[in-house]
Amino acid sequence: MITFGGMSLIFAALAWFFKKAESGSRIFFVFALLHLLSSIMLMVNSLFPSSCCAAWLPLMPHTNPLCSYVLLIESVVVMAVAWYNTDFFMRHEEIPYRHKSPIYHASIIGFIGAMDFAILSDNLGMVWVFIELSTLLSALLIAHHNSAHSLEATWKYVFICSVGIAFAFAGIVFLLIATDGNLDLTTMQLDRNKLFAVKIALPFLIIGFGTKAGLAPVHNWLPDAHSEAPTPVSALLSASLLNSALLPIVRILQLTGGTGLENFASAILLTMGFLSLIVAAIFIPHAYNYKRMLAYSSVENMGILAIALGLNCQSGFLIHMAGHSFIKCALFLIAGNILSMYGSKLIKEVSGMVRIHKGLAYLYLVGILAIMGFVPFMLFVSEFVIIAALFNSNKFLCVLFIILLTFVMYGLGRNMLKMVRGKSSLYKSDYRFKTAAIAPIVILLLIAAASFGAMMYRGVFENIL
Amino acid sequence: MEIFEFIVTLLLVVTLLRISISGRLEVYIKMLSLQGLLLFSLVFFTVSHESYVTLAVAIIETLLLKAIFVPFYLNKVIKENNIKRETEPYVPHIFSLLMVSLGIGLSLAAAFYMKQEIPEVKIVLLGSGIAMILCGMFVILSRKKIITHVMGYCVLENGIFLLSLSAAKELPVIVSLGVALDAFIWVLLAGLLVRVIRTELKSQSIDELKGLKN
Amino acid sequence: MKSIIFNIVFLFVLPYLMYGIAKKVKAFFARRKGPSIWQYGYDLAKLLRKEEVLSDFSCLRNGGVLTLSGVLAAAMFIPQISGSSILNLGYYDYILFIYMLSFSRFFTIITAMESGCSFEGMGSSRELIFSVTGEIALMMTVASLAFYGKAENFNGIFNAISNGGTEGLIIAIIASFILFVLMLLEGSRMPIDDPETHLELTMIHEAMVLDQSGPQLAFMSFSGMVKVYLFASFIISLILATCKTSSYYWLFFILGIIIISVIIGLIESLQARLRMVHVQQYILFSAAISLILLLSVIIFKV
Amino acid sequence: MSIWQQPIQQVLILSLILAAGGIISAFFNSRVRGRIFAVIAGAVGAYSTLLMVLGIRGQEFFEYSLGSMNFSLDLVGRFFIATVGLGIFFSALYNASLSGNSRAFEQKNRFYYGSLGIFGASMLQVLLVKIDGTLNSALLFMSAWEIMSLFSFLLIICSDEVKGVSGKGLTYLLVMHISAAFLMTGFIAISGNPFGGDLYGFWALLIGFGIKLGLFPSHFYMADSYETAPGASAGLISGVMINMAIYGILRTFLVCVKYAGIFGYILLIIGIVSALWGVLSALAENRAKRVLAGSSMENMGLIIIGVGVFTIAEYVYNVHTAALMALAGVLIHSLNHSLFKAQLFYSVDLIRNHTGSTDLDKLGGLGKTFNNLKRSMLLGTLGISSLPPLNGFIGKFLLYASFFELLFNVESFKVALICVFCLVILGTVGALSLFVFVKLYSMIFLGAEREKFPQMRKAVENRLNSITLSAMSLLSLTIGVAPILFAYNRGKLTNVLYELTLNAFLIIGFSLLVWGFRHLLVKLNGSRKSPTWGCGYSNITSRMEYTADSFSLPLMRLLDKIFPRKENNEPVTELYPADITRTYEVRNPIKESIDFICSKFNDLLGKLQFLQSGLMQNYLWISIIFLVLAILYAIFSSSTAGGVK
Repeated sequence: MITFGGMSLIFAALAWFFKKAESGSRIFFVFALLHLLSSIMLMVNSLFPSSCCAAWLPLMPHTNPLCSYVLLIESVVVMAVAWYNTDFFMRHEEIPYRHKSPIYHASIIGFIGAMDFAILSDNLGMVWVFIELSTLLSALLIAHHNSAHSLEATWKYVFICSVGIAFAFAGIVFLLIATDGNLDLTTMQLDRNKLFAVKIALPFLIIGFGTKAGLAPVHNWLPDAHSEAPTPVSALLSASLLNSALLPIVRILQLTGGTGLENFASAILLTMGFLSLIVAAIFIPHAYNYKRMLAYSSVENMGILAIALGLNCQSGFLIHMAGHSFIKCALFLIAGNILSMYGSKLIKEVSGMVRIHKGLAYLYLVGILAIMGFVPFMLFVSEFVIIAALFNSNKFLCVLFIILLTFVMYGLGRNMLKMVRGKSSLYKSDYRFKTAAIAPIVILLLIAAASFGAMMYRGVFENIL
Repeated sequence: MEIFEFIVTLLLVVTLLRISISGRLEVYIKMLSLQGLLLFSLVFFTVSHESYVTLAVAIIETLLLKAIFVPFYLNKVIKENNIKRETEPYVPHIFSLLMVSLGIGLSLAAAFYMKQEIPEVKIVLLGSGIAMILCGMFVILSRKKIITHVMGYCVLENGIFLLSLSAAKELPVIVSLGVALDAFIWVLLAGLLVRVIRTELKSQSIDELKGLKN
Repeated sequence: MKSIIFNIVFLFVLPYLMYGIAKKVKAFFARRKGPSIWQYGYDLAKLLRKEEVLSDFSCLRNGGVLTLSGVLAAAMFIPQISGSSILNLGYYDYILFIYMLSFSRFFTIITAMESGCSFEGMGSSRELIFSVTGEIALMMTVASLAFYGKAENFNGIFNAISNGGTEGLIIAIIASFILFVLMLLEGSRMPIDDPETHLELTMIHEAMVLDQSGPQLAFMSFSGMVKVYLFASFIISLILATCKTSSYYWLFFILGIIIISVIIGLIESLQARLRMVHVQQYILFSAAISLILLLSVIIFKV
Repeated sequence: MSIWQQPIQQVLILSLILAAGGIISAFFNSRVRGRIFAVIAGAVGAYSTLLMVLGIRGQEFFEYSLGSMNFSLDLVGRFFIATVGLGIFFSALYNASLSGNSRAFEQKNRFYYGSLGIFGASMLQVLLVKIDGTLNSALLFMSAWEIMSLFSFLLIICSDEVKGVSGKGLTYLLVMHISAAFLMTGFIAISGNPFGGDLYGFWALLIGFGIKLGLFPSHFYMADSYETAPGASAGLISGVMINMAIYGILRTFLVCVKYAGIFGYILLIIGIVSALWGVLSALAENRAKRVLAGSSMENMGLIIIGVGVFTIAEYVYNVHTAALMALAGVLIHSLNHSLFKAQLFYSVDLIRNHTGSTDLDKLGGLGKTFNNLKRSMLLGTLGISSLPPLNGFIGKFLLYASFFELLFNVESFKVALICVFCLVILGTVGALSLFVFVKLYSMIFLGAEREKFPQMRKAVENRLNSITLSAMSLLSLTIGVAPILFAYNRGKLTNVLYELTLNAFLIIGFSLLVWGFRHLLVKLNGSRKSPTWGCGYSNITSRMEYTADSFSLPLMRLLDKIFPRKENNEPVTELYPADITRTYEVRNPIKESIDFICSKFNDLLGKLQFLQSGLMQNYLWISIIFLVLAILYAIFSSSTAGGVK
């Protein structure tokens, strides 16, 4: 944990120091590379404790596989975003903001460092502190363009998330009472007779961290923040920040395993999951802005993750989290390319992409089909597993789940076809994208497809971790 | 020590009532600094400090941060952006007073209800902590100017700090230091945002911040 | 081998003989002498010698050929004059019989539509609609007869009826009534369609051959005659199966053919044509009777 | 055993070759690409038919497992592999023959070949997966199934129709998703105890496969999606992909026997209703592709009747001869159906390319310009209306035979009534399909030209597509004439098939005989052409010809309630209007009601937009209310000491 923290602090300072945009993005790229390497080593270390890298990482304590899994997903996403970022500031619409590049790069590296701490640290208090810190740092990023809309989005993002997290702290306090003072997640023990305090703490914790994870009744900041932020930031936000906010809930649920409280916790999670599916079903078909549509699809997928948690279906949860992060990050990067090509975020003004830039149009088609949960990608496997779990527990919920998924699919499909087909609203432009803009998307989709193949080969229904 | 705690929490509740009545920003800031002082006194006298480090952290957090720095910074922000003094609430003051007192009554009742369930919690502190949280939320929800939202959030922070005191279990030093650091950065960021919103959107109230709807 | 030659010879003689007898009966009722019973044969021979005139629009010139070949193939399965069919196949030859008839119907309509004139279109659309309702009746009858005798081919059916006693008699009578109606439908005889009418708007079968000439016309009219002959032989074999005549079978068969053509002639001279809507009801009436036949078979059998 | 004894590996390699071929051929220009992929697909098609023919000899059952994925192959699988192989080959060959130089055509062609290869590969995968009731096999089957329906969606999307493609494509995708959802829940339900399986599992699987087949209640999407799909892919989807659902039903019913008995009767009922509805809707339609879509529904209804008879004969009364006949009928009919349905779609598409419309009221008299097409389509029409010499008759005859077998061997009142009733339905559906396809054929090729098409070029047919279409019709003729190759030593089935071969030779012999006789007479007396006589009309114009609508009007008037017709004709304004166009189209009441429900639901959701109101205070209010509710729930539920559910 110290290596990650130290690394992010040094690189943040470096980025702050260099004024030019190219150097800032290059530093960020190097940081991402190191981050990926160390998280791979951490993952190997946590799965096979006595392996070779243990010697390499003296400062790396042995963490449980779940946290290193989430960290690995986050570092892959960071790598893709960093590679995309190298070309981001060279684009024509980013020229007026080049002077803000040092703040931008410093806060993005700090933001990633805060997320690493939030994922890795064992003490629930520290997890809370770093999630609060990541909120504040990402607020700076969202306000990067400081247009009217992005400022409003930042204000709402900061405010709703801080209020939510304050409630989470109240939950931690109640939890403190139950575990008489010990907040270390790995060694925490809930004694039997103080269950009532835990029962009061759970709603606070789940709804507190749920606001940060974008679950339904408290999700309203997510569409504004993710659609107004610059492309790399919105990709990072929706691919890794939501997962890191969901992680504490998972670890707390692992604690309440035996105490007969899990029905209560799963009841809340299931309601929040289905509420977010309903919200997505309401807003996606009527979305007027494709980045907002993608943000609502993040709300939907977080809802599916909450349902998987509520059903305690572990393999479905893990596959879906990874699948959603990779594909959603790829989709937001594609949306960034569309924005820089068409210059407008409205679905009405973007049409006939097939005629303008065939490669991007096919990528967008494949990306939307992937997020819908079609086959060659991971989400199909996880949805199958979750439907299997749902079917065994409660048939009515399973039917509701499928109907809501169909509505979301209808909305995504309709908007995507409107943008891809038809006469092009743009004059004949020979818009050329650099490799840095296209390569990360292709690699992310390939990872999703490859892991689908691995799932198929390995068979999903034996337990994984 | 029981009586001292009781008096301090009583004073805290009075500051809450004062905030809910007044419409002027200076009163809000004064009340915030008063709350910081009271919290400092509570921490300083009641909690038994084994090592000097926890005592130093407590002092920094309550006295320096909540009592001195935050009111000073808020004053500076109000003067720079020459924000009008009026807080233009959605509902008349009498109604907000009624609501806050109802909140206080409810939270104390809830605290007593929880007495049988969790014996070793300081009930009075718990009740007033919940009351401060409710009042902070009410201030955010019922005022139009965004600077009052910042102050409402600070009241909420104080309420949560009081709640952690009521648990009578000492938070680890790093965690309380982290909480203080977060509150500090939060206020700085809020001030920065208020100034930027003022320059970009030329407004101070929430009405201009309604653009993003479906 | 002798019975096969016997069958084929009479196959090419009896059909136009039936039409001739019917014409003779009509003449008798109109108190005039009427043409000789072999007149239709002479017409066919005349047509075969004439030059063939095709319309400009025609592109498939062999419609008539395939119609006749379909009907001749259907003739292979029905037991005719010699008591047994020419090609007695073992399994479900009644289904083959039905589908050969629809094969020839397919090509009559193709040749009709080729000429591109509105009367042919009208005739073929009517022909198709009536054949759909006719198909219901035919299939129901064949299925119930087969179910009665648990027979996989025509001979099986007739053997079952012959040793079925009174049950067999009742079934044979009901079935022959339905088949008589279907015969009139296939050959487009009087109650369904007037062969001698000159009003194109009312024609069904004649409208389809309006534009044919020479050998094609001969083939198509001869195939109409053969269809009537086949259904007649089906009825007669049913009736003869009930009264166990073994010797002189062919004599009784020819007698039956004459009686049926006399009945056709009687109907044509005594009854006017049904209106177009009533024709459909008439055929559905026969389908209803076939339903009664089925129920009776089930009562006897199960 | 070496690779050659292992048919499953061979088929896996075949599917890899197909997928790779599709992707590689996408990189060449359109002229070369078509031929390359056609050659690859040809090899795959030939090999798969070889597999089927060899397979008929032996009844072996092959197993193979790769990691956790286990595959299996038996006779039923081989038939469908042959269908896929042939279908892909002919579709590729036909598409290679299309020529176009516009940029859009180039792009579409590249997209088409890419997805065609993977489409074929996914269908082969679907056939290989071993369905043994475990969740893993269900997941593998569903993933192959989803790839297939996804690529069929892509094949539909790359159509050159002007408007409405995205809407219809999207409806198709959503319907496929719903069917996949049913299949998923069905598999999960029967995966509980594979050979028992509760009733819900059966119903879900039946509905899932039924939606894919386009059986009665879920047929509304078929006409639209087949009309927008480009000719080559419409033929492929309606010919080959639908059979996968047949394979699915057969495979799942072979695995779970407990409820198979009851489901036999349900299948019969659904089969009858969809066969009748399909043929009547084909009769009502007046656009060629919609007619073919209706006839797909009809043929699938017939095959489902066959499957129903098979389940009843096998699991309820175990009359093995009837079951064998029914299974043979189902397999042969699905193979034949894919052949002549694809051929008809390609011919209609060829006409559409040259005349620009598939509306039967506009086409007519094309027999002269499309010489080869006229002959091959005649054979195709004979096949689809299942008349003797062609292969359609074989499948239908076996269905008849299985009903008769069942009728003779079972002594129960109920079965006798059902069998005779089904026989009558088969007969009427046969007569009606004759009606439909005579109308289709005569409206396109025969009579006079109803409308002049300016852009119709004289040199209409190039050599390749006439070869493709005549090859398909000759293949179906050979299957029709020699069904004996299907019967190895199958007892009664062999005799029946031997009899069918004899019957086919009979009809061909008679035709040649009479044709020779006519040829002799024409040589003697000569033959000449003159304008149509038409009972004394001075000059027959094409406007006097019988149109498609009037051809089927008498029967359609009876069914006005089921197939209402919407007359959209312009209001007459002047006293003597120059020319009034009266067009009508057949309304599909089920589709309209579903669209109505969906739009109502959409507006309802639209009204809920106010939730994202933009004002931050509202959001905070919602979160506080939810928090308070959760805590109250926590307090009140605590009295039950944790047991909440």
